[in-house]
Amino acid sequence: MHDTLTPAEARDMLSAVARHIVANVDMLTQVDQAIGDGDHGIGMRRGFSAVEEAMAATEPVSVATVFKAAGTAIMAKTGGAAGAIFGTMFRSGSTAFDERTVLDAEGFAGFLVKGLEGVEKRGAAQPGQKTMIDALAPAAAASEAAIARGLVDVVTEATKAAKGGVEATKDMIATTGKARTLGERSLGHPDPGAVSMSLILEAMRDYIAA
Amino acid sequence: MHDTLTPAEARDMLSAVARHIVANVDMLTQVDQAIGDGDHGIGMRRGFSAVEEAMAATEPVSVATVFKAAGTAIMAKTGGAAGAIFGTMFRSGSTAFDERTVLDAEGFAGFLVKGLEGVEKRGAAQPGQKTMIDALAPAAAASEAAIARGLVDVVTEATKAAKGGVEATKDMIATTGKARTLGERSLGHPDPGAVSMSLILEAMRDYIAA
Amino acid sequence: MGKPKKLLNNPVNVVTELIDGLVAASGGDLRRLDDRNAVVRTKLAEDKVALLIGGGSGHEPMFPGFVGPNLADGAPCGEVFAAPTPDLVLDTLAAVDRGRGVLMVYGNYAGDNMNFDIAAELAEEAGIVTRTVRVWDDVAAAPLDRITDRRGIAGDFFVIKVAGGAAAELKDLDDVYRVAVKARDNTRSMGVALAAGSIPETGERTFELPEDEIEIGMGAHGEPGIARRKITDADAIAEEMTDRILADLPFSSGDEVAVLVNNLGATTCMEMLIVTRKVHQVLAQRGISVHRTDVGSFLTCQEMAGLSITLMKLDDELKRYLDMPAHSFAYSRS
Amino acid sequence: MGKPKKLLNNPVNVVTELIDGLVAASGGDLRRLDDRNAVVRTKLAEDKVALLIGGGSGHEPMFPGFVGPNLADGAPCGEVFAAPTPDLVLDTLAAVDRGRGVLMVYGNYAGDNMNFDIAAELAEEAGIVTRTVRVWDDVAAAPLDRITDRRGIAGDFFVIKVAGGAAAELKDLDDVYRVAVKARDNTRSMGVALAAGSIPETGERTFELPEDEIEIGMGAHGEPGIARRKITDADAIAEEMTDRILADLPFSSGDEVAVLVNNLGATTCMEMLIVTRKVHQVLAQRGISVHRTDVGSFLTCQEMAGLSITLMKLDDELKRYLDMPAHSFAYSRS
Ligand SMILES: Nc1ncnc2c1ncn2[C@@H]1O[C@H](COP(=O)(O)OP(=O)(O)O)[C@@H](O)[C@H]1O
Ligand SMILES: Nc1ncnc2c1ncn2[C@@H]1O[C@H](COP(=O)(O)OP(=O)(O)O)[C@@H](O)[C@H]1O
Ligand SMILES: [Mg+2]
Ligand SMILES: [Mg+2]
Ligand SMILES: [Mg+2]
Ligand SMILES: [Mg+2]
Repeated sequence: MHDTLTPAEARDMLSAVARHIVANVDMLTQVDQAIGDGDHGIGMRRGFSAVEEAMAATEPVSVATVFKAAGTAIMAKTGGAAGAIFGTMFRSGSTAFDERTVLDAEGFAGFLVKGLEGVEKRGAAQPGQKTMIDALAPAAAASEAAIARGLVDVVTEATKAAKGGVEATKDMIATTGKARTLGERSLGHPDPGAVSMSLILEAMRDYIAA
Repeated sequence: MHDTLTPAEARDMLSAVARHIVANVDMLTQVDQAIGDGDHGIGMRRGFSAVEEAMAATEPVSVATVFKAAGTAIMAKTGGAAGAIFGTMFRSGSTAFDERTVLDAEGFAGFLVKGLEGVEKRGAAQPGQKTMIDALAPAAAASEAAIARGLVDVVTEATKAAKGGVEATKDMIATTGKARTLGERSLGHPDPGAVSMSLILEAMRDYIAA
Repeated sequence: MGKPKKLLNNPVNVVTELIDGLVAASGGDLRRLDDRNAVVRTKLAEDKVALLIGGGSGHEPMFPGFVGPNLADGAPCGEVFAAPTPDLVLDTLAAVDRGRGVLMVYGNYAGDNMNFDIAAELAEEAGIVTRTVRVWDDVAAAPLDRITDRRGIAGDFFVIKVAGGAAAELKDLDDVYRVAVKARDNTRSMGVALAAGSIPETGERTFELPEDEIEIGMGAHGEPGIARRKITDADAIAEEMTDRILADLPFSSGDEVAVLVNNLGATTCMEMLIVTRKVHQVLAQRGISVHRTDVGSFLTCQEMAGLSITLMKLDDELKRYLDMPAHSFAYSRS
Repeated sequence: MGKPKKLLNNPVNVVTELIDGLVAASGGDLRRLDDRNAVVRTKLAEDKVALLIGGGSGHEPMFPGFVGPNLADGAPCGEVFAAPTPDLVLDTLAAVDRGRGVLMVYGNYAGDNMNFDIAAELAEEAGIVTRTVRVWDDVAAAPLDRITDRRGIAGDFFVIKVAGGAAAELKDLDDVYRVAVKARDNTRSMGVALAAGSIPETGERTFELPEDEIEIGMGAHGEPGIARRKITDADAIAEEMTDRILADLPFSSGDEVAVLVNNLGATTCMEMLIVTRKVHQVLAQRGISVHRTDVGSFLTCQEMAGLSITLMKLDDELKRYLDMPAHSFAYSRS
């Protein structure tokens, strides 16, 4: 159980996130096969293998530094929509830590909120369009509402909300990304990027709550 | 039972030959699939459909005329090795009838002998190379040996010998045509052209012996 | 259908290796950008608006096969079906810029749009001027009133050909941009898929089609089209596709067009020609004249079986740049 | 594997329809010979040795796709996998002859040899002089001491290209013949098949290969090769094929060659490039320099998956004709 994370712990947590994503790439690819072009898992493997390497190579000077390094690695190695989106999420989100020496409840909520802002600006998608935003937006809202209860609760609520968001994407018709022409055929399948978003939060929660 | 055929009967017989080939094209294609390029049946259908049309359009001026017309139709419509070979067989073979007003035992044997000569000249293949020659050569020899016994025996013996020749091709390794690189893999399969040769004689026998 | 059999080495390296092959085949005309997955012309004209094209790999010969004289100057290549990363795009931009700015032409996909946009922002910071033309020719992807939601498929070919010609002749980036936009806006395509392609790294096909069904309007990564149906005559399918394309722009009697019939991968040349024949028949019936026809594999989706039909409505300016000689791996005309 | 799905109309008419498509795509450069399945250049040079090529269909774009300036003047097209009939060859001969005689170039198959020979005999009676060059480039088809038993595969491409150039420049049939024979004698190929093509009229594949096996040396109609084996790395296969080709002529260190990597139908451009890369690496290791490289679908076997590698050893004369500009459906270079 961590009430706050030091920069070094934040770095360890991001390594754990990377390993969790890499462990789930086959599932992510399958999800993308159902409604996209079937490459989400292999793209995330490129990006998050790079995150693991970047974490090993990054001095934990500050929380912002390690989150930004993760985002830069994702952006540089993933490719595709996911690379731009998750790269942007981490890079934009990292600015929430600029003034902080540790990762705390408020900082974590700020990370999700700033990350969401960045993603919306970059991809111009709205909630309800069956993207990772449908996991990230409820997670950001839930985390803000839980700030007073501390970091563990913030990340636990965010993860729950993201999972709910993933479930909700099954009932959405995609209107952006490669799934958008599926129309009603996209119903019943979750959005791959939303699943990834939820996995990222899950791994963070497991680290923080452990 | 015919001891001789008039030119009109010869024409009818060739129509019957054409129908018999057309009725067996799927089998011929399958045989070619095993050791060739799988088109022998469809080629023979083109050629012998043309024979049927040519017979309908040909005045039975002489036996030579109708056999030559059949050969010309085969040559013009079949394509592939079979078109050149069976076209040549009928056209060269037809010269055996040049001096004859009816098709008799001697004429029939002469047709096979001249046909064989023409085919060997055209394709430069020898007996034993797993071609239609391995049906035609024994048929020609058997028909010559039976001349004294009359037309029905000539064609009956020729047909038997051709069938034996087809069986014999199963034990031959192809050294010409599309099967030649099969080497030992061509063993066990009959030669498609030999099967066609045997079908042609079978239909002639059925007409003459009927 | 089973997993497709392929001649590959480690599938993680396909993009690197195919670029090696492309550079080798070019006989010195192309080079790799350092050790990156990007292709650049060896001899760049000194004073020229640069044309940069690119996108995910797996669609060969698109995009790197269109780098050459009077075509593109460089192409960053993403992994299979994944847009190239911003830094790769940026480095290729920097390599091809001759100080007159860079026109970027690519297919309209979320991943490409975002990655090229990020690169363009970084380029601006570095003092490189860029303009962007996204190709959205696939009429099956969205209705006309949401044309910017459509994906780019084989229409890339015409836009690149015209933009390449314009970039070779016109000295002003805005001018080249204007011509490329005109080419894009006059181009419409539709595809049909008979069987799926696969992703080398997973070995999995990108979709499944029943033995006797085809999908009209399917996209270049196997994105769903507008109708799945029993396979029928080539003529019926070609006529339906052509008519949908014609109705969209719309093209009308008296128009002059360029025709492209593009092989999505595994379709036989025989089928391509049979469809080409029908497209010409339909156009003749509708009073539309054909200026030129290209038939071949230009934008593929691995071993997907199927094809797409593209029409570009021409005016004198488009004709001029379309007809310019050009030379590259994928396309060469004197 | 199931029956392949194809975009066809009545499969009996495929050859007629594909020629319609080819003529339409040519924009007036080609015409059909009356209502026959043969393609002829619309504008034949007035005073020129004619080049006639041809064979069975199903290998598109070979042969009719190579009719054009500095290439062939006409091509009679047989039915799928069946040599054209003598009268069709004869009529095409008569259509292309400009009084300087006709060189016939085609693949060495029993059916083609006999039908073209009969046509040549009939042509002679009609006062048309012909010479024949049979292409037998497939080193897998027979040992070197029985070279005339070998079949013609993608090596047709080089022989046609060189003969087309020579026929455009040299005024004497014997001279053109000499150059074409030289091209043929310096050309060696080998193929590898991963999956079978099919015959449209039967819908049947021409052979069956187990899911994990390939056949080295398979011919352009699915004729057996020299070894069936488990599929391995592209590099290992490409190296084995290249080495067998090199040993056959033999090619040796210091030689200069032209390289052709030919797609048998359904293989991805990505695989083609990966193999091209390896062929170049092997040649460099063996001290052989590459003058030019062509990669594409030139002689196919319907939707067969696989490819062939061809090398032609060059001298100045062969280079001259190989490098001449040319234009046709299948091949265009300035
Ligand atoms: N405009 C966008 N905004 C937010 N997320 C997006 C956007 N476009 C795509 N995505 C996300 O990207 C995911 C697809 O990622 P991936 O499969 O790696 O890329 P690609 O679509 O290029 O193949 C989608 O599931 C979706 O969550
Ligand atoms: N040189 C030859 N002499 C005699 N018959 C031949 C010769 N070459 C081929 N054939 C016959 O032709 C048959 C093949 O005919 P077909 O399949 O129609 O032609 P292709 O081999 O052109 O596909 C063979 O089975 C063989 O009997
Ligand atoms: Mg994807
Ligand atoms: Mg055959
Ligand atoms: Mg993708
Ligand atoms: Mg054949």
